[in-house]
Amino acid sequence: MSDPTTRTIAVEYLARVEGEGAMKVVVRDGVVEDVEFRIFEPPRYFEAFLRGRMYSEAPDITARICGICPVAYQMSSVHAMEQAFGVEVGGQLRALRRLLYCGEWIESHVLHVYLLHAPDFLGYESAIHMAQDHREIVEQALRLKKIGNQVMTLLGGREIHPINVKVGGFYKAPTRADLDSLVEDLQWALDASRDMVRITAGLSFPEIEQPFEFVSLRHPDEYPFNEGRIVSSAGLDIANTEWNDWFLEEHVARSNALHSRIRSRGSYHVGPLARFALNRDLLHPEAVAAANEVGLPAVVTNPFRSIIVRSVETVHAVAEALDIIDRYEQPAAPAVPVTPIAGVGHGATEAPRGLLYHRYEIGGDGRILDAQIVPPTAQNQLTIEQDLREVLERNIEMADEPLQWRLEQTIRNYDPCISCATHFLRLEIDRG
Amino acid sequence: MGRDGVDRLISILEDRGFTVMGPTVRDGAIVHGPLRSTGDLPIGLRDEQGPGTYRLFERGDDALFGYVVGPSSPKMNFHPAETVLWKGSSDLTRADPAPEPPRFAFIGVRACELAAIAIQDRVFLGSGAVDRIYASNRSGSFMVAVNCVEPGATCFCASMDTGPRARTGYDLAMTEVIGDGIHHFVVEAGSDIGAEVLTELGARLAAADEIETAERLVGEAAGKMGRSLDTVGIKELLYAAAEDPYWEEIAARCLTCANCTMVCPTCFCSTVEDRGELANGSAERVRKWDSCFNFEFSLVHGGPHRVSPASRYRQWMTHKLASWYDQFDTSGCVGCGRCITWCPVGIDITAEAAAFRARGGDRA
Amino acid sequence: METAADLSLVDPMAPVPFMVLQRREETHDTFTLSLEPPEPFQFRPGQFNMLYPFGIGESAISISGDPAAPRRLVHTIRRVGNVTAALDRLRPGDVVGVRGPFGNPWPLDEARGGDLVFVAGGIGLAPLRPAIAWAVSHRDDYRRVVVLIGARTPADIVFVEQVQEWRGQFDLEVGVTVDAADHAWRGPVGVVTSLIPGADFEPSEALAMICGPEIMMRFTAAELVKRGVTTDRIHVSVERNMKCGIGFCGHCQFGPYFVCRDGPVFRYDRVERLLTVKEV
Amino acid sequence: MARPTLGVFKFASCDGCQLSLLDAEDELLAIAGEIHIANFVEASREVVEGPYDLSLVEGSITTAHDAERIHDVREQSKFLVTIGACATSGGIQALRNFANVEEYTSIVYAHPEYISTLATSTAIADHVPVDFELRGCPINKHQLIEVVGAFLDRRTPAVPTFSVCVECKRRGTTCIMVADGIPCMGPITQAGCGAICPAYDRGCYGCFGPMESPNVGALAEWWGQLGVGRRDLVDALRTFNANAPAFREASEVLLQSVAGPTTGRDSRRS
Ligand SMILES: Cc1cc2nc3c(=O)[nH]c(=O)nc-3n(C[C@H](O)[C@H](O)[C@H](O)COP(=O)(O)OP(=O)(O)OC[C@H]3O[C@@H](n4cnc5c(N)ncnc54)[C@H](O)[C@@H]3O)c2cc1C
Ligand code: SF4
Ligand code: SF4
Ligand code: SF4
Repeated sequence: MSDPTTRTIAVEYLARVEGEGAMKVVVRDGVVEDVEFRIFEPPRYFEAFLRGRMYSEAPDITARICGICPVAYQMSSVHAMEQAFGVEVGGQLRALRRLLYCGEWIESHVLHVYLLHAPDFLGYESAIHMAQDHREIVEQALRLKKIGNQVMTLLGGREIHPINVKVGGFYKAPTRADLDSLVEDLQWALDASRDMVRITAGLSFPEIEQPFEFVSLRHPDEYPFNEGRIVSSAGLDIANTEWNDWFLEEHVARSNALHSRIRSRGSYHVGPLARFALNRDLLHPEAVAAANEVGLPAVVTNPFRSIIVRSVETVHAVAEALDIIDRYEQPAAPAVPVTPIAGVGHGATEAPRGLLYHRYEIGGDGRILDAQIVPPTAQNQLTIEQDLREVLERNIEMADEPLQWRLEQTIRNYDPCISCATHFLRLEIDRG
Repeated sequence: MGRDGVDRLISILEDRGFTVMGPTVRDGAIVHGPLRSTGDLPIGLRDEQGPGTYRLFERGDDALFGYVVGPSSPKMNFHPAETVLWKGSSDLTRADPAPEPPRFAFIGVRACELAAIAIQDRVFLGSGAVDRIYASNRSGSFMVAVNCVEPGATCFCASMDTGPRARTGYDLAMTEVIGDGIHHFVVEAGSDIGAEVLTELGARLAAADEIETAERLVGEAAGKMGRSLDTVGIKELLYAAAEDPYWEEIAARCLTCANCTMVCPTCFCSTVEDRGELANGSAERVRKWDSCFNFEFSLVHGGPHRVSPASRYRQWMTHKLASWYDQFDTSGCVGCGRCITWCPVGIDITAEAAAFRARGGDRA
Repeated sequence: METAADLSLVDPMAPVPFMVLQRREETHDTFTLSLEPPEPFQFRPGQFNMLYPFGIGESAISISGDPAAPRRLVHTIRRVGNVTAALDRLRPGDVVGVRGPFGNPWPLDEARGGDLVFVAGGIGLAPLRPAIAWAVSHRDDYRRVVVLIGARTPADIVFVEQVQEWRGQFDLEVGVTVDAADHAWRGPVGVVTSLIPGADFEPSEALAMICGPEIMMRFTAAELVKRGVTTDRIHVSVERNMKCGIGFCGHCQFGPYFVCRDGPVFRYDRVERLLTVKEV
Repeated sequence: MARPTLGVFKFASCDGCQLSLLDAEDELLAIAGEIHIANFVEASREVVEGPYDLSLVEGSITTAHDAERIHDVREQSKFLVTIGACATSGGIQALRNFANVEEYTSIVYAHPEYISTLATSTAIADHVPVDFELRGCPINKHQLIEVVGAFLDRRTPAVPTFSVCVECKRRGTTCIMVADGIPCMGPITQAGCGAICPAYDRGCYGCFGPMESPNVGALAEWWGQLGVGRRDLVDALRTFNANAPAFREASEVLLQSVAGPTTGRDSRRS
């Protein structure tokens, strides 16, 4: 029916991403005409209904934006509130927050690497299909993922939407013995995560190098989770309070998510590749060793190789979790006291899939006057489209079915959390 | 004997192979936990209880047992909240091993708790069938009672005739005497094995005046109960009140949350959940505490028998204070006050009983 | 406590495997299972068992067979939920767990020398059948024996052949009525209570046993009282939620009673008031 | 006999509830052995056409398109189980039901005209018949496994509807409302989570929705005595299960008693 010089490929639902969305590419006469990564998530209006709520509710409410990385939302929100109120959470409480984040990183990275992304490289529809041929790998993956979940469950009460995080710290701090119960599993996990680096480094990757501007947190002493300045590979170096001076969110017609760009520069890339490129010197020695063993360069610009970097970060998270537990002493109180005052607070932390920024304006009664939330997938949206264009151009001769798969894989390089960005992804390749 | 005597008692019981349990502080309340020494006891603490409230305070002395009962009771060990009843394969071959009797020794058990245990003994051991889980947990247990000298604000054991003095069901009973520079325990044996342990303790014989003081303190305690419940004709009173609209008034306050039944040391009701991996040919039946406040409790095909909160509260209170007499020849309430303290909205069984009595008077 | 309970005793909560011998359809939603007990199964009419289809759950089910046939345990079951549906899936050769027998029987001894009146509503005939069987096989112990059966429609009558058989017996008065008739129905139409005024028994000497829905039992009792049967000579079988069958679980409490131990068969004068108070 | 098929469907939600299936690390492969995961987009590219023997539906209905789509899902599903607060009560996004959506849209999006949405977020059962509802924000994975297992074995799932307090006491937690005066929604909230919050020294915030016979008024009264203001009470009822009838109605009653007949958050701002 269609013009012989045009082809149309349509995919209703993009699989193995968190949330649902659509993609549409238009190729006319062999030339890529348009690439759209569309997010159709029905709006859920978090920023709106946060208005009028107590500051203390923000960690639990914003967690519900995303079931995959609730800890990230809890962390960005508590840091923003603490900044607004001039509260410092240090010492063991700060360490416990990092530990909780380690748990989420392990869980989320392993989920993505083995259950969502690896099947693309190995040509399986899903990890369950993959398990038919690679049962041990999938079993190891599930066990490793479970250990991440155990860290979150012990510290947070449950793995999804943990209940123990509050502005000022925690509701209840674990005992030393509680944490010690994790050590044996985490030691196993250290080996398993090293294997993960080896296994992912052994995959074959499409050739593509992208001129990304990487953006991530940078902290003087630690690989970034909770705190630090916002830096970029193009020289940006700002405090989180300056976010809106540099970053811009745009609302475009094709998407229910807001797209971010750096003012007067354009797209940028957040996530493991960015963190790795900007903080490699701060990785845990175990992670550095694992990266070196497989010869990972200091900066990785092939987005497909993000799967290796995610694995390296998993080693980091496991190793750091062990260190934190090793040095743990139960704090005298599970939280520092918090008195709300009128003001503005910013929080930027590193969700597994990249920088997550929150900003709140709080009234003197502790109620939220205004909220702004910028999730990682929204920030990567333009970059994903650029990758899609590049991959499409390089593979324009590919048949529809493998091409479609390759394009899906390109999106999955970003572990996109469309639930965060808002949901519903549909892929259409219009070669019309 | 002094505090060191209690420590000796703990180690003697340990040596005899008992798992020694007693009051300990956890999460701001005194609950039963493992005891290794008197250091694990809530030394120098007292509890202040009221309807729906419980707080711990310093006493200003070193009393080991200067508080009354908390939310837990030995029921948690004898009739656990959750336990596997049966486990087996599809041909119904049993796969769970016979239970290993754990042999608990409880230190610091109050008279009301002994009375409650006696009631559960009757339920699980003494009315025909024998419950093997209860029997196993209960068998060979050793009870060290503490006579109450400072009853709490929600206590009413004196009116239920179960305390403050432990009368039966103990192996050893102690009275703690503290003040005026004195701090000692007057101990008596209530069983042969108790006497044996007492001998092993090697405590000196109490002087007549020491016994007298201890007696006096316990005797006075009966007059210091924070609450009371008039049991005269209570069964007939409540049976007659079955259709009293006053149940609705209680129901307006009652959350039907089941807390009172969970903390009550005599409540014994349970449900059974079936779990299985039928594909693997194995299944188990798990018994869990249940409550007459839950819908499913009275569910039959077509719906629960007791839907209205009023009917569920009525079932509970009538069972405790009336039908228990018909079933087990005793009250179902021992006057420990837990249901008053641990009701999240402070509904008070003694006050409600009094309300029915007042209304019964009107009716008559 | 010094007396260690003897744990080697049979665990009353452990299901014993019985093999299904036969299954027959009674009505569209009711079926009868015959089970083979590992050893002869003694019970008294009116008692029940807890049946356990493996892994699904337990249900209290009355014994509906002949007490004189201890090698064949019979249960008649209406499919209303998941456990009864699982029982419905059992086929000859399958295994089902049995605990029992539990509960109080019908007072057949006490009735000796007098008249017997059985009144059944729907599947309520199941727990009465062993008693009727007993009466038939001990016919000389009783004077008149009356069996009155009510069902919603002719298709809901259980034990049709057996009822036919009883009808054919000269020393048994059998009345069957339905709430709603079909073309083929030749018998009376109406609730079962309507059969009572005309039934042939001597009220002062009769002992009545009723089983059916609670409301039906109350109306039937009232009708019997009208005929002059005193409430202490009327017996009903009560149903409550039940988890254990031996008074541990507390679910079956019915006023001061445990239905599993003190019932299911109750003397009517003892429960009459309870049956009228809402939500007991 | 062929393995039964499973479909997992998503509406407006955070994905957390369906993630619970992937979080069942110990059981996932066994479940996949017993049931054919035929349509689970979050986990697999493979989409086998319906009908499905068992469907798990996550998320609430917030758009006209979804209001249509749920009927398709229902038609393709022999046994439909809704999972999570969004699907069973409308979720946190049902807070819009108490407010003006256009105003909300303009707060979040620069070009509100690009957004098409319904004025309400509603439970799946408000649109199609549902065979079983599994509560929680998020659901408890053990309960999910129980529901799937019970479905496979044709058994009634052990998912009680009584209060969180029952689980709280069974696990031996000291009641924090009684012992610490911390406001707790446990007495009016359905069990299922394992009574986590009180075990972590915080009050239950009701994420499993109303229990079988919630006496919200009586608890609110008590919370008042603990020092909780009306507005905070309303907020406590209006979180992840704000649109569950028992919570919604109680919150409306509370609002009226404080601000006269007006409703909506604007009245509370004044
Ligand atoms: C003493 C006694 C004798 C009985 N005799 C028979 C009989 O001969 N034939 C027959 O078909 N039925 C009989 N019943 C009723 C039968 O026990 C229930 O219909 C059955 O338990 C329903 O289980 P279900 O899982 O199929 O139904 P669901 O409705 O799914 O029941 C769920 C749960 O509720 C409880 N339950 C539901 N209905 C009843 C009920 N009526 N009684 C007790 N518990 C219930 C059970 O514990 C069951 O596990 C008797 C009940 C009692 C108490
Ligand atoms: S009814 Fe209340 S006072 Fe009586 S024994 Fe039970 S918990 Fe204690
Ligand atoms: S802490 Fe909350 S859930 Fe637990 S018993 Fe108390 S009121 Fe109930
Ligand atoms: S205690 Fe309440 S808020 Fe906490 S997880 Fe359970 S249901 Fe949710």
